[in-house]
Amino acid sequence: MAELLPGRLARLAALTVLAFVLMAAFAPWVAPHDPGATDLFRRLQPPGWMEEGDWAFPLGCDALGRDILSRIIYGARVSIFIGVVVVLIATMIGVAAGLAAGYLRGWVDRVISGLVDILLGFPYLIFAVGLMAMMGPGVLNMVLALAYKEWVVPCRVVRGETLAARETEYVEAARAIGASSATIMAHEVLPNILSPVIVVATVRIAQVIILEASLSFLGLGVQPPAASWGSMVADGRGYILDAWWVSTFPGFAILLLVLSINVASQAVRDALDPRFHD
Amino acid sequence: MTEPLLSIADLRVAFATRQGLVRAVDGVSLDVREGECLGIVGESGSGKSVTFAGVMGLIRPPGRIEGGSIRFEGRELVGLDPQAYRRLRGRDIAMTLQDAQTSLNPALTVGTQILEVLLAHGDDLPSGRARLRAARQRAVDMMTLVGIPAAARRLGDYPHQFSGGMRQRMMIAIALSCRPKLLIADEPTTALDVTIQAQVLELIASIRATLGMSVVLITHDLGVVAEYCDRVAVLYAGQIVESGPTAQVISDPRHPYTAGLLRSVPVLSHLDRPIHPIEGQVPDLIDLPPGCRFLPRCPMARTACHNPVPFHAFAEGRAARCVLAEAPR
Amino acid sequence: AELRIGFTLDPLTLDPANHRSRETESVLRTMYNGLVAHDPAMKLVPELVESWQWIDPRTMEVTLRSGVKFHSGAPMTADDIVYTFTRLLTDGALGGQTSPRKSLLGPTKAVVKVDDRSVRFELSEPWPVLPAMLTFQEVVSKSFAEKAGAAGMATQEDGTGPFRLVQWRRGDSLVLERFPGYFGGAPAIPVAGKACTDRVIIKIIPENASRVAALLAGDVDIINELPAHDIRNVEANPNTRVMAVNGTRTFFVALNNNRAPFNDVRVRQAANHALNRKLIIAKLLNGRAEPLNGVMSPAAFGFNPDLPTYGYDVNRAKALLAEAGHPNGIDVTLDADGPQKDMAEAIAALLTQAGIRTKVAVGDGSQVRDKWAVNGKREGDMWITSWGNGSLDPTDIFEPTLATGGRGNSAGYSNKQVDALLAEGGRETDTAKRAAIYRTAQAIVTKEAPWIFLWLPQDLYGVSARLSGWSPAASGWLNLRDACVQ
Amino acid sequence: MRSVALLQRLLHLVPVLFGVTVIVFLMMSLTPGDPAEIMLANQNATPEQVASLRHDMGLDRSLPTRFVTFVGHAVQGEFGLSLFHRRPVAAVIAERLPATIELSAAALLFALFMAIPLGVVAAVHRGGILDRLATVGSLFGVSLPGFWFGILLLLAFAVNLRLLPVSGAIDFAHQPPGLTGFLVIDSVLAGRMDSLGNALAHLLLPAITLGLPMAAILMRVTRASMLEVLRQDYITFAEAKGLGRTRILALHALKNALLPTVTVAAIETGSLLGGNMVVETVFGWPGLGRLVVESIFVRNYPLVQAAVLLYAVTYVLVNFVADMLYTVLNPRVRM
Amino acid sequence: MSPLLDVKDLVKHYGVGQGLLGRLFGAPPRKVQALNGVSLHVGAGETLGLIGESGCGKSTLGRAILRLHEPDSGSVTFGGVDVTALDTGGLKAMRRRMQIIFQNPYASLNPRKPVGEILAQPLRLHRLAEGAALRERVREMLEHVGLRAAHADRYPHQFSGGQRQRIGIARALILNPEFVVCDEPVSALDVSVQAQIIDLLARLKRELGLTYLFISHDIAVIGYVSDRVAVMYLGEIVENGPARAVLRRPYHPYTRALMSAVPRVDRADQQQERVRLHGDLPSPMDPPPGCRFHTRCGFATDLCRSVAPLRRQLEEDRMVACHHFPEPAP
Ligand SMILES: Nc1ncnc2c1ncn2[C@@H]1O[C@H](COP(=O)(O)OP(=O)(O)OP(=O)(O)O)[C@@H](O)[C@H]1O
Ligand SMILES: Nc1ncnc2c1ncn2[C@@H]1O[C@H](COP(=O)(O)OP(=O)(O)OP(=O)(O)O)[C@@H](O)[C@H]1O
Ligand SMILES: [Mg+2]
Ligand SMILES: [Mg+2]
Repeated sequence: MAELLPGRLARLAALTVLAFVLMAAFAPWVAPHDPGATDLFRRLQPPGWMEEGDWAFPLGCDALGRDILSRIIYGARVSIFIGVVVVLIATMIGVAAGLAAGYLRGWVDRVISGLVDILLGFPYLIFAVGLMAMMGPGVLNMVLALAYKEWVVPCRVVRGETLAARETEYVEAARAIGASSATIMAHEVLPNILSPVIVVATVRIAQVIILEASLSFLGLGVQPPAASWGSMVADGRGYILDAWWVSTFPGFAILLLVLSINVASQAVRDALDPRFHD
Repeated sequence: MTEPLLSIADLRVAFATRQGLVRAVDGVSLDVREGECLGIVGESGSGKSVTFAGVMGLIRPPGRIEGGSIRFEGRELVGLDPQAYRRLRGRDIAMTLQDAQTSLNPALTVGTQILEVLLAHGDDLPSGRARLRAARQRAVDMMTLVGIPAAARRLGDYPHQFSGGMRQRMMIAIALSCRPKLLIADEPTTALDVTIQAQVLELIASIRATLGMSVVLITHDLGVVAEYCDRVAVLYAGQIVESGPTAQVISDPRHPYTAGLLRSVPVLSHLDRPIHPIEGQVPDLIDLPPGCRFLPRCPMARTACHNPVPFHAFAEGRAARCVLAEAPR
Repeated sequence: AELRIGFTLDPLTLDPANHRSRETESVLRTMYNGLVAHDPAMKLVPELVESWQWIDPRTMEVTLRSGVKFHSGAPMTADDIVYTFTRLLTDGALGGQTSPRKSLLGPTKAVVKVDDRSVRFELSEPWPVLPAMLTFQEVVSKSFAEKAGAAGMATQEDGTGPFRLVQWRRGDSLVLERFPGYFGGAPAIPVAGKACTDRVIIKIIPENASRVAALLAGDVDIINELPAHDIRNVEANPNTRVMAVNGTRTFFVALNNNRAPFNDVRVRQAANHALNRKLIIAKLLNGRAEPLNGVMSPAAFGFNPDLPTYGYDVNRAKALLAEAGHPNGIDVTLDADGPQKDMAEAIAALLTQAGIRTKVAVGDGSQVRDKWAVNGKREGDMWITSWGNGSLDPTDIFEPTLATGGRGNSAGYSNKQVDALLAEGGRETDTAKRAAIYRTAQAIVTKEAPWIFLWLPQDLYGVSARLSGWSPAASGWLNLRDACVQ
Repeated sequence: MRSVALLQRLLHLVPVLFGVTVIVFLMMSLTPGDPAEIMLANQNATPEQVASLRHDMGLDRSLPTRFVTFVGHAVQGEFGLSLFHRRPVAAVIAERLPATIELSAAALLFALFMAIPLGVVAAVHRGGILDRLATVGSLFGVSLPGFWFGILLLLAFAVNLRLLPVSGAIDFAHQPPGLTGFLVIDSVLAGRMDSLGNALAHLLLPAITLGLPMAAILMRVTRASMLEVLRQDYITFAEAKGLGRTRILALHALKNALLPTVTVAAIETGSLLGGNMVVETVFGWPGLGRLVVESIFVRNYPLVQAAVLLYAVTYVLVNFVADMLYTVLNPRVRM
Repeated sequence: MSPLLDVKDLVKHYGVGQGLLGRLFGAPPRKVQALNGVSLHVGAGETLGLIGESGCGKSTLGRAILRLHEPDSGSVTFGGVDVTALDTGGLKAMRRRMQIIFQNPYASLNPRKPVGEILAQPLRLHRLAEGAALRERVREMLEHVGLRAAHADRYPHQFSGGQRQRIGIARALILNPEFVVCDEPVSALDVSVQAQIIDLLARLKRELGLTYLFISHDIAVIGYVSDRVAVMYLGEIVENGPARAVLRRPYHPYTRALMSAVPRVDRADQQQERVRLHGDLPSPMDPPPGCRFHTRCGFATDLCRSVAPLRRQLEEDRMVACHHFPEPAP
């Protein structure tokens, strides 16, 4: 894989991700305008380089005359926050559940695996849509709706790895010297399954960002005036004929961030886990 | 004296890896004569498989034949065009791989896997409808020959339905189905239990007698060589360190590695005899110094050993890569 | 010739009795007729009847037109009329369900046959708007409805309209063809006669951009709900043009009259002054709306043209706020559902400039509606909403939205005097007196400003140059009979 | 032995389906808002009317009782009334289903036909230009937000270039007689080439939008498993047997390499089913996905409930079928 | 004198994936009969060699003795303590006295831990040392097994197979156990390195007074290291006794076959008459009735096919389980 994705590309991707994170963190300082400031006189104003454009609003304005660039910058907060928090919660739950199921086996495994099987029975987006329909829109609800199912991903990975690890001779050796189950899970199994967990987590952040955007696009996402990239694309959809920039730029932001995460995580995977080498 | 069936001269194979160039085979020369059984011994990683993968034309990138020649029946194989090579493989030279468990395709029936060689190479089979029937018959004969009972019924079975020993036999049956002139058996018994190992080795010996072919038997067990091979070549770190008639090499090893090997394994009939380990470990094949590769572990090392040591004949039929080879010990 | 229409929504059902959806009604009217219809000027004209007369304030008799045939070929009779309305009025008549349109018939008790051509509507109390309300009910064939049952009615039709259904691909399109036996429609409407085109295809294109694109590409000849910002594109295209009609839907921001801060009339007035309606109409609606100072459409019965105007005046607004004890302004929330999101944000931004610092909370339609339901908790501050008035009669908008406890009185407005006037107007049969009553009521309401009065938008359509003879109707019906394409 | 294994897997479906049903039921039962009131909204309904509707809809009973009724009805394919269509949910869904199935199938086919050959070629020419292109392409594929990409495609091919239709599943002039409800099949059955062409033209963009992420993932899986398989001893042995390259790749390698592809394809149908909602919304596709989205906004919960359950059951069954297919392809698990 | 380790009738069956259906319909449980009533004893300071073909249950026995796998029945008595009856605490204490060395030097060391940590862990766990004392003990142990103190900071993958096996040995011995199960400690190693490890184990035994259960499938290695040998076939011990005696004069036909199957370097010593076994090892899931060896035995009679042979206790602490002992049929 190293030859396929040159290190330069991976570094560029990592820098892009970093740039997005910084942009989100320092949004108030970075954004040229208040993302919520409407100015009906700038309604659907084209990007700076176009005729009628104004470089003060480099990417143009939306239907209410709000600066698209500023909204994208603030939107990064929502996307990154949800992506990271959901995956963080899911990973903590998933690792604990997966370790318990894989190492303790027995009824613990049956209960957890049963739950996992049931949740796996739902297509992800459908499940999230159902939950959002039930709980109503909002960032917190979105985090919950996604995390309810997301933990299954690390859980399955961890359980599988744990099942494999528990049969290894080094785990047996730890038992032979009298280590308890808890000690073994924490000191022998966990460090060895961490790499795949990290690899999976990075990829999942990208996927969760897309899911969040999809939900927002369907109108089940964050509440206005807070902007999420998905809802910005949805907002602009109606103006696609005469103001393509309204949904094109936020969509491109999603693509850029998600792609960068994916490229960077490919590099992480190459570095961390020789088993993923193709 | 007639030309040997297979003649390898100064073969070099290297693999480009991230860590550097691995010179897996570094100047190997050996002959296989018509009808003989040549044993190749060496520890894991010494280059046994790679040498004969070279013979089969199966070195894949990042590996590359860097030099030397391989002549089979007088024909040069290095650089042979792929089509011609393909016709040679399986028909004139056959090879069984180290691990029978993984060398049969799990998704295809054993029948398919043996019939396809026959159909690919069986020029002597009739054409048309009769061809398949003839091929089937020959497949069944071959399987019966290697001792698979009720062979006709088992054609439709999948490899996982066979035991380890039977899979090894099946692989031999496939390899032999076109009556090759040379069989390369790469560690046919390593994965098997001793009792099964004995069955398989005896099978190869008896088929060799029946079909009159040459056999290269790759192993890391000197005992196997002693019992089944006419001549032996000992590999160490990508080079042949000693070769000669089996009995002579075993009773009078001239390379300290061969000698060390012999002294480091317990022998059932002389359990009181102490064993003497060879100290140290096999060198890394990357960035080797020019001198003798056994030097760091050799009890008899001397300054001359730091220079390249040629592989040279020191007696009729015997050769070694050691400055002290001429002196019996 | 074939007429193609890009339409926003699939009909929910083909059963005229079993829906409460404006779009469904629009589509159904191409296949069905009512007893009464609107002419282009929104005047009531007889359609399936020749005339109607009030026998007394509680009884109205209609005389049926003769020679009207259902698509099945059966002639329309008084029994069909009685059946149609009995089906609407009787609980559980739709295979166990009760028609959701029952309430549109107000105090109608029964519909009885007098003779083959006469039918009487019997009311439990005087209800002068009955003829106007009859425009909302399509007549079905008794024999067909009995045969098809509730399930069959939902997916098949047997109307008297200019077109009959050929095929309905759910969510995708309806194909209609000219009904040769069509009686010609209301004679009062010009160019009465058979439909002009052989076939009509109503293609369901919910996406605004797609619908406009289809028009621009020449795929369709008419699209409804042309977004205001696409007017430019349609006008720029030589093959398409924009058509508009004043709508019947009044937009307003309901202020919670029962709760601080909007329980103070001065604050409500301040809000009205604070909003630059002209700017929003110009920018967001491309000028395609009429600002309102009260509840009624200018085209409606009893409209009061002399209502005072709340002019855009930030200082006045601030002064009123200060007077009401909010010198530093107020913080409020504006509820909106998805489609009103943009509008709500624009309004909020403008209000905020005048010291009414407004946050927008977007919820899905029914959630917000629940929140503002009359008998619900009504815990919001403001809600941007609208109320349709297809009949253009005050009973249909004034009463529900502003009478105490009215089903659409989300502002929680309650004024004894207004209640009394509305009750009186509902009973009054003398038209001039009735109009006067409503004018008075409008004046009171406008002064008390229970809402921020917004506007009455035009219904915008995009049509192709191939199209002739068609004009949009304020009722929102498609009225395709006259539409011709080259 | 095989039928026992099959039965065993089928039995495993029971608890999963039960759990799925419980979750769907709870999801919608715990949703705020009273379906009876929603149904009677705008109708001047009296509290008594609401109460009687509640009773008719069974909403006045306890949660467990309602669950039992729900399951009982669901098993018979009954999901109550669609609040807005005022017709049985099952009937409303059934009308929309063929379009969704057709779109999903087209997307699946697109994904498979893209992914498998590309994956194989990329693996065989590992590190080559095609491999690099495919790798970069697949990274894009998994990173593209479908709803946005769909809009761009629409803008480019339908609006600006006018090469393809903007919306819907077919134009009326080309409407084939409705035999099965599947336009492509109907066109073929009726021998209407024009219909077929028109239907395919409508299908093209939505199917690509929907299938692209799946194609990207499957391509990576196929490539990786192909690389893995090509490393195996049995491939070397097949070469040692002197077999032709084509036979080795197409038979020896692909038959093994497709195993993970099948499994992942089944798992990825989940994103296909979910993606339906988005893609149908963008392309005005007359399918179930769009209906669900619309229903959520009018809180037509019986329909949402039934559709979510239907999606989940379909998904579980697809994975079950894939399991079976896996068994057929992989003799090792055949016992 | 009672032996240090006494194993009586140890049974261990592994249940294999039976599935919901099997459980529902009460299908006969499918079990791998890995240990089927194994008895043996090891005296203090002695090495018992255990030999048998792959899958016959050698590792299972080693693990069952340490209760790494819970035996189904039977008893293990170690130094007078019934190991099978110990509770968690007792077992932990017992771990200090009984240890194990694994076959695979690549899988038996946690790849994420430096060697020093691997060796320190047992000491910490049993609170035997900390701080400088702990480091000193680790250093001492490393040197004991022929490694250097500097190696403590390296990770397992930086070592060769033989070195890793030394680390494994160090880990087992750092608790000063009395008894060590060596589960094929040299099988995965190159021939030239095997001897190093065998030597090391012999030296440590001498110096520390250890007792070994030494498992191998290489009969020559077993013969070389053992005081006594036990021959295992399909979960049962078929012969056992002093190493010299058993290997010089094997009684059981299986032991004989095993010995004659070994290829020898010294051709001259080859036996004239070879006992060749036919067929494969039967599946431990349904072992043959009667004598488990009868399917491959050249001397099998009807008796062997139906009745399991008794374990005969013979002179000089030998045991054989064969109907035809002392005189095998011709
Ligand atoms: N594809 C490869 N890439 C890099 N190095 C390789 C590759 N194949 C073989 N080698 C190296 O070549 C050397 C010789 O390997 P070879 O397989 O011939 O050993 P062998 O003698 O057959 O050993 P064994 O007894 O384990 O089979 C080894 O050091 C190995 O690391
Ligand atoms: N955890 C387990 N679950 C199920 N079966 C097992 C398990 N461990 C071992 N077995 C089975 O028990 C039998 C005995 O296994 P064991 O590992 O004891 O054999 P062994 O003599 O050590 O073989 P080898 O020489 O291959 O190490 C084998 O058939 C094996 O497949
Ligand atoms: Mg090899
Ligand atoms: Mg073992």
